[in-house]
Amino acid sequence: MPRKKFEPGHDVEHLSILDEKGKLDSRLEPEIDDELLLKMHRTMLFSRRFDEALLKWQRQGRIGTFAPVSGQEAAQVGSAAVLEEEDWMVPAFREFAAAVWRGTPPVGLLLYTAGYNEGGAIPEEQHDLPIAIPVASQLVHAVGIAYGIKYREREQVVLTYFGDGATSEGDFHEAMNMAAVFSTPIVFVCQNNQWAISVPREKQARSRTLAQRALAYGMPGIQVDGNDLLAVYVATQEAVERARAGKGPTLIECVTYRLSVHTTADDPGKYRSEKEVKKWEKRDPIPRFQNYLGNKNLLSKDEIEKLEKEIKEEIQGVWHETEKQMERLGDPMDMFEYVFHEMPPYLEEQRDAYAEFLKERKENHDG
Amino acid sequence: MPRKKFEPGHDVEHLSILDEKGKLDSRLEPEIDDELLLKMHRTMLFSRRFDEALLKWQRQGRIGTFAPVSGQEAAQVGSAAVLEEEDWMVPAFREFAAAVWRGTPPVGLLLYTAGYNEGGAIPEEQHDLPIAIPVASQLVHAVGIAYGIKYREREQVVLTYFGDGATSEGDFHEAMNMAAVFSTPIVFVCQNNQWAISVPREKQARSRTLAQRALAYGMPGIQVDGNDLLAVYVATQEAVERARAGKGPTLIECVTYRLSVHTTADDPGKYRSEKEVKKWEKRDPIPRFQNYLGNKNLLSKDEIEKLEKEIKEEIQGVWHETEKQMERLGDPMDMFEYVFHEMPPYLEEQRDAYAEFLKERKENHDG
Amino acid sequence: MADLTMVEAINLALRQEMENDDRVLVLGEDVGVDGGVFRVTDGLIDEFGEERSIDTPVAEAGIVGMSIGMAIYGLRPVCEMQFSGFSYFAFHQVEGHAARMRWRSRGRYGIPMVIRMPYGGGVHALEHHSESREVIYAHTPGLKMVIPSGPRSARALLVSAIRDPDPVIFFESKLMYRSLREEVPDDEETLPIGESRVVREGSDLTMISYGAMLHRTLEAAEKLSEDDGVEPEVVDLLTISPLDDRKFTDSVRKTGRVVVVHEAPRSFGPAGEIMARINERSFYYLEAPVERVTGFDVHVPYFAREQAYLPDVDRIVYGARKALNA
Amino acid sequence: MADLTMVEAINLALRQEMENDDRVLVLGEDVGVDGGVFRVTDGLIDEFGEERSIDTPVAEAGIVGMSIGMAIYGLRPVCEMQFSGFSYFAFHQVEGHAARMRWRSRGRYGIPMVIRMPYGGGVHALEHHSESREVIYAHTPGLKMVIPSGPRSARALLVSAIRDPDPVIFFESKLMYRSLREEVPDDEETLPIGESRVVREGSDLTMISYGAMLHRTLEAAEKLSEDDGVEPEVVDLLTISPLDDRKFTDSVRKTGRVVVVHEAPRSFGPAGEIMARINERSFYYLEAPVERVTGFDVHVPYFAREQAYLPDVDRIVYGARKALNA
Ligand SMILES: Cc1ncc(C[n+]2csc(CCOP(=O)(O)OP(=O)(O)O)c2C)c(N)n1
Ligand SMILES: Cc1ncc(C[n+]2csc(CCOP(=O)(O)OP(=O)(O)O)c2C)c(N)n1
Ligand SMILES: [Mg+2]
Ligand SMILES: [Mg+2]
Repeated sequence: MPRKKFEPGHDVEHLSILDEKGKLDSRLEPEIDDELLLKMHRTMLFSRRFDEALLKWQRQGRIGTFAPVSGQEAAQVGSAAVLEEEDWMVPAFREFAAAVWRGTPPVGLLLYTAGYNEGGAIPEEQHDLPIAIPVASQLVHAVGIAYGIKYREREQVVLTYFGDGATSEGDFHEAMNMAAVFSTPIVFVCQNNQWAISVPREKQARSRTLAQRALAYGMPGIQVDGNDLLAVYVATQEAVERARAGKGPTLIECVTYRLSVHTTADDPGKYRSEKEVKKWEKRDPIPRFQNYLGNKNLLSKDEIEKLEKEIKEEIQGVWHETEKQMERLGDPMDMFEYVFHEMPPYLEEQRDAYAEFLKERKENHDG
Repeated sequence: MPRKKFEPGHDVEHLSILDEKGKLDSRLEPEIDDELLLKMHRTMLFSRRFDEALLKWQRQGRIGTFAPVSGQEAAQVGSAAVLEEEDWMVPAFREFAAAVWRGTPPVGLLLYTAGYNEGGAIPEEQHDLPIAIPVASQLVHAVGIAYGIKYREREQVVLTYFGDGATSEGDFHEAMNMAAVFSTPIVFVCQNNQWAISVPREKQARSRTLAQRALAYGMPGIQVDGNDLLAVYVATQEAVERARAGKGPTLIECVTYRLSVHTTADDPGKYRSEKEVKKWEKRDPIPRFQNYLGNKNLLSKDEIEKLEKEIKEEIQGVWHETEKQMERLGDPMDMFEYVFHEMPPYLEEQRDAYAEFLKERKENHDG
Repeated sequence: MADLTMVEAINLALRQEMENDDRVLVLGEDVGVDGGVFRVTDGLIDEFGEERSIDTPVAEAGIVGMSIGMAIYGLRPVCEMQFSGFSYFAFHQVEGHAARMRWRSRGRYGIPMVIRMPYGGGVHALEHHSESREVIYAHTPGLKMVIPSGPRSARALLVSAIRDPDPVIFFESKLMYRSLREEVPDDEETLPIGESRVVREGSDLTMISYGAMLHRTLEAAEKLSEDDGVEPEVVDLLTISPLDDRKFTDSVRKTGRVVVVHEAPRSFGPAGEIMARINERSFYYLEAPVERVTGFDVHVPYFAREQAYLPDVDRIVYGARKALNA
Repeated sequence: MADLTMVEAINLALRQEMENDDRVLVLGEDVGVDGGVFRVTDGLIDEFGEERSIDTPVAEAGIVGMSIGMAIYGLRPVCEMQFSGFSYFAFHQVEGHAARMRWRSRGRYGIPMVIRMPYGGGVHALEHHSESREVIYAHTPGLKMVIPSGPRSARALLVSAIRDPDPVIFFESKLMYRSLREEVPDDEETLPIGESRVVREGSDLTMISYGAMLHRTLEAAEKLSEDDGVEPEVVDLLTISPLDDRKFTDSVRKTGRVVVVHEAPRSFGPAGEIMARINERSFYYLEAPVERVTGFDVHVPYFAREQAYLPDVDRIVYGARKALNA
């Protein structure tokens, strides 16, 4: 036995249930009740349309930059839908679909996108973290929350999102390793959307899959078709069950695609071909799932049309409500708030001096 | 194929050639010429005795703290010996045996340990980096050097050392990933000495081996008996050849043991048992290798004794030479040197002001 | 009352807070079984178990990041960076999240955590083990930055830091860990974060310092009193941020002459802010330029020369005389 | 001579230095195929190939760390942090190694590298994309810290930074990237690192600034001249560390009144050091307290309010008048 092969202790699997041609592997098909199926569909569709609206408003100069979700709706909704309300969701910066599923008011998302700190507020009953922009940095928070759950012997689990690019950051590694070492109830959902801004997945890592990174931590890893909501749902369900049963963390790689720009500051024409985008458009998770629901007689063409109209109106409503709120917001004095629980004297002083300046300026202007 | 196992692309092997009982697997025995074998032995023995001397001097208050190498000599010498002079060696902080092999003057090591910056100098012809104390931080430098080699199309390789604890740091991850992505000529040698100060290997990582962390990067990984100089040598040779042939990086996990304290500030009695230490003393790489050389009729008991005496004298010589140098060193003004290539005006000013202060103090004292 | 070293006093604070409040836990490299490389957390694992006295992998960003998550979950983590020189591995977590989470979430998630770390020179340590870079933290909005000057203040301030609803960076002078003892009450004692104090009264010169350098400053004050017949007033900052400028403003307005002492490098160092505040609040009271006696703008030399780097009593006296005689 | 934006001017510097010296290469996230998220490295990959215009994984510590290794090997890497707000992921590499390697190796391994990064507010960016924390670098021994104030100085200083034998942190104002143009000579031009300059002469007030805020300061100076009939002298620091205090010392000794303007947070900010130097060199020339007009000690608010955070012309004028009328 001097030169022998060593088994890493876990297999890396690939899972697909509803393929891009719409073919269903019925042996693997999960049992999900109709209401939930329809709600998942609606959330995906809403997210797509909201994305499109945001893009339009951004191009019109009405809001700032944001990171579109288009193409990744199944990866987000299929995983978030497994969570209970009491569970925790720790997003990166592209998880608008997951946020909507979890109950974040779209008005908040829009306010955030329009540059108002007020948009970052998380409703009191929601166990979600705010957007985390520094790549991979949120993963360690998720592990800390999961540690807390374990310490308090609660039934909750944590689910955290990140991209393919994030798997290159040191924080990803430390989070995965510590999650495994402390055997915490957490599910790591990597949305491998093939691109980290302009850098393709193959230049991000040499490993065949991102899922196999789990082996480094003695953790199970699974790669799923991330545009297949059923596969995402099943893999997440298994991982959540494992976590809830005290069996520790899992890494899920959802193979998906960012159909839109990285953010509105980005020009994908610089680095990827239309052909590639076209290829992935054929794998779009939404029509695929609609087709599935159609085959199950849960959703007709007409109903989709009705839903589209409903969503359109809803989004218009979101805009109007946000506009109204924006009129009330914008007091610059707000910037001194929430830095500390109690404002320390030096900040009060800065605030007062600034208020004094504004007053004088106004007086000079008016006078 | 919807639910299928995914092959990570590489196997993780375990290699042992000369086991702790002295049993040799002659099919795997490398061909190493006698001179090299004896030089490796001498370096291991010198390092052990130097370590013991340092510990003694430290306890006598003659030098400061340091990180003893005892127990890890085979892991270091067996790997460093594969390198050519033109190759690069990037150490952590415990690589005194590797440094001695590479030609670092022991006087320098001792000066460093005695708190003199002069001890950190690397001889001009030596392609080694100085000691890096922040855990795992040196690995990314090694990758940069390896990138430079590739860019310049040179035949060199880089070998870098680190511990089991280091594999938990983000920098380890970023280095491994980038080394693989850029397919650089580098060998990662992890000395898994079972402890990161007081934290045992099992609390550092949940994976069965550290070698399997290579799979996360699409890189070959191998675990070797790190107290078996022959196994270390063979694994390193394979990895160096692979690197030199342009086939990219390798991770080698040397399973070894820190027989002594973490540093002289440490009390292992707090966290590990004498029994464990005793177990590992039986696996001591030096007697094992002496036994092997004895069986090959390359080294007799008498010769070992002679060598021990020679080394003892050499170490005394090192002390005397260092003492002499220390008398000449210690000018505080040296602290302003080497911060920049050219001293900027504000530093000149600080230096001059300090010199003025020292002058006045001396005058007051003398006067 | 017990006569405690700083190590013992900090240990007492941790132990009592852990006893009082099961949300409090400690984590870091070697803080559990080993009791910390300086023994600051010694025995906590025996009393509170390994779930509350957590040995972590070697991963500073992970330690701070996990602590942030714990704080969000409602715990009160006290994490340790083994040396302040390694805290930079986690700076993106501190700056990017610990300092911002309350603000980002509009008050939903405060981060009541303490990051303890030994700082400063003078103990013959290796490279990276002797730095004093409080400015990096003090300049970061959303953080509090505390540097006690002895066992009693360390204990009282640490208790306050643990109870503080916001993240506190807590520097502990290695040089003082075992070199002095103070009476520390057995019962609870706190000191408010954000308040400095006058530790020696005088009318001729204001000396401002904190941490390990406070003691050299006090010695220098005595020397000035004995040798030069001047009576310096000495202010111990205790908190670096929020910086309490009331005490030293009062003092400067009285004395008109100031020396600021710290071991951090000079340029863009803490004295800069103190001098700015003096300029803003006491400009018309100043009779001479403020002197600063600081570490130099170099890396702390290896230990054979580190005392040359650190302000010593003579250098402080020299600086004080400049301020007095200008 | 060409009329260039700052993006184009920096691109020119990189291109010419890469043409002149095959040791120079650029690396970072999206700097290759994409040409950088601000297009600063646009086209370099076409001219110099992907081995010299390197798209890296998302790994800041790796980028800086690899650059250190490259510099040790004899190359001259120019690496990019996509935004200064993410440079903290690499701060341990900068502080622990880039700044120390020459010193640690007794001169054997200098680190001739440049770390470029966009800094500052005003472009409607997301959180973490608008900070100005030059102090963190300026306070670190062994680093140089440069902030140009326009296309021409950016080009000339970047060439000097690339040729500098020591590590240089190079902040580029996003606000200026495309908002102004300057004539930039086609032929090589350098500016010495560590030298500030007077960009407007005057005798009544010294205004000290740099980077994007310099332009608001200049506007404020014009306004003061027009409205109040005072002639401010304006100093553009250009280099933050080593800080050149000669120009502003001369100016302060002439005017006796000073305002310092920066967008970094106020406390422990750059103005502190400048005020300390003024205190040390020009104490007896000062006629009024030095005023500082700075960012506040808060996180840069999201963009609906970010202009309130940034010093604007009115706020600078307001501060200047305080200095003038005190
Ligand atoms: C630490 C850090 N570095 C750089 C950036 C700039 N940046 C924003 S998104 C991104 C790429 C992330 O790629 P990935 O993780 O795949 O997520 P995706 O954008 O594809 O959803 C980069 C480099 C950042 N936000 N944080
Ligand atoms: C970044 C960093 N964190 C913490 C330390 C303190 N420290 C020194 S050695 C060590 C353990 C390292 O363990 P390992 O990598 O296994 O190396 P070994 O000491 O066993 O050789 C720690 C935590 C450090 N030097 N650097
Ligand atoms: Mg991606
Ligand atoms: Mg170890």
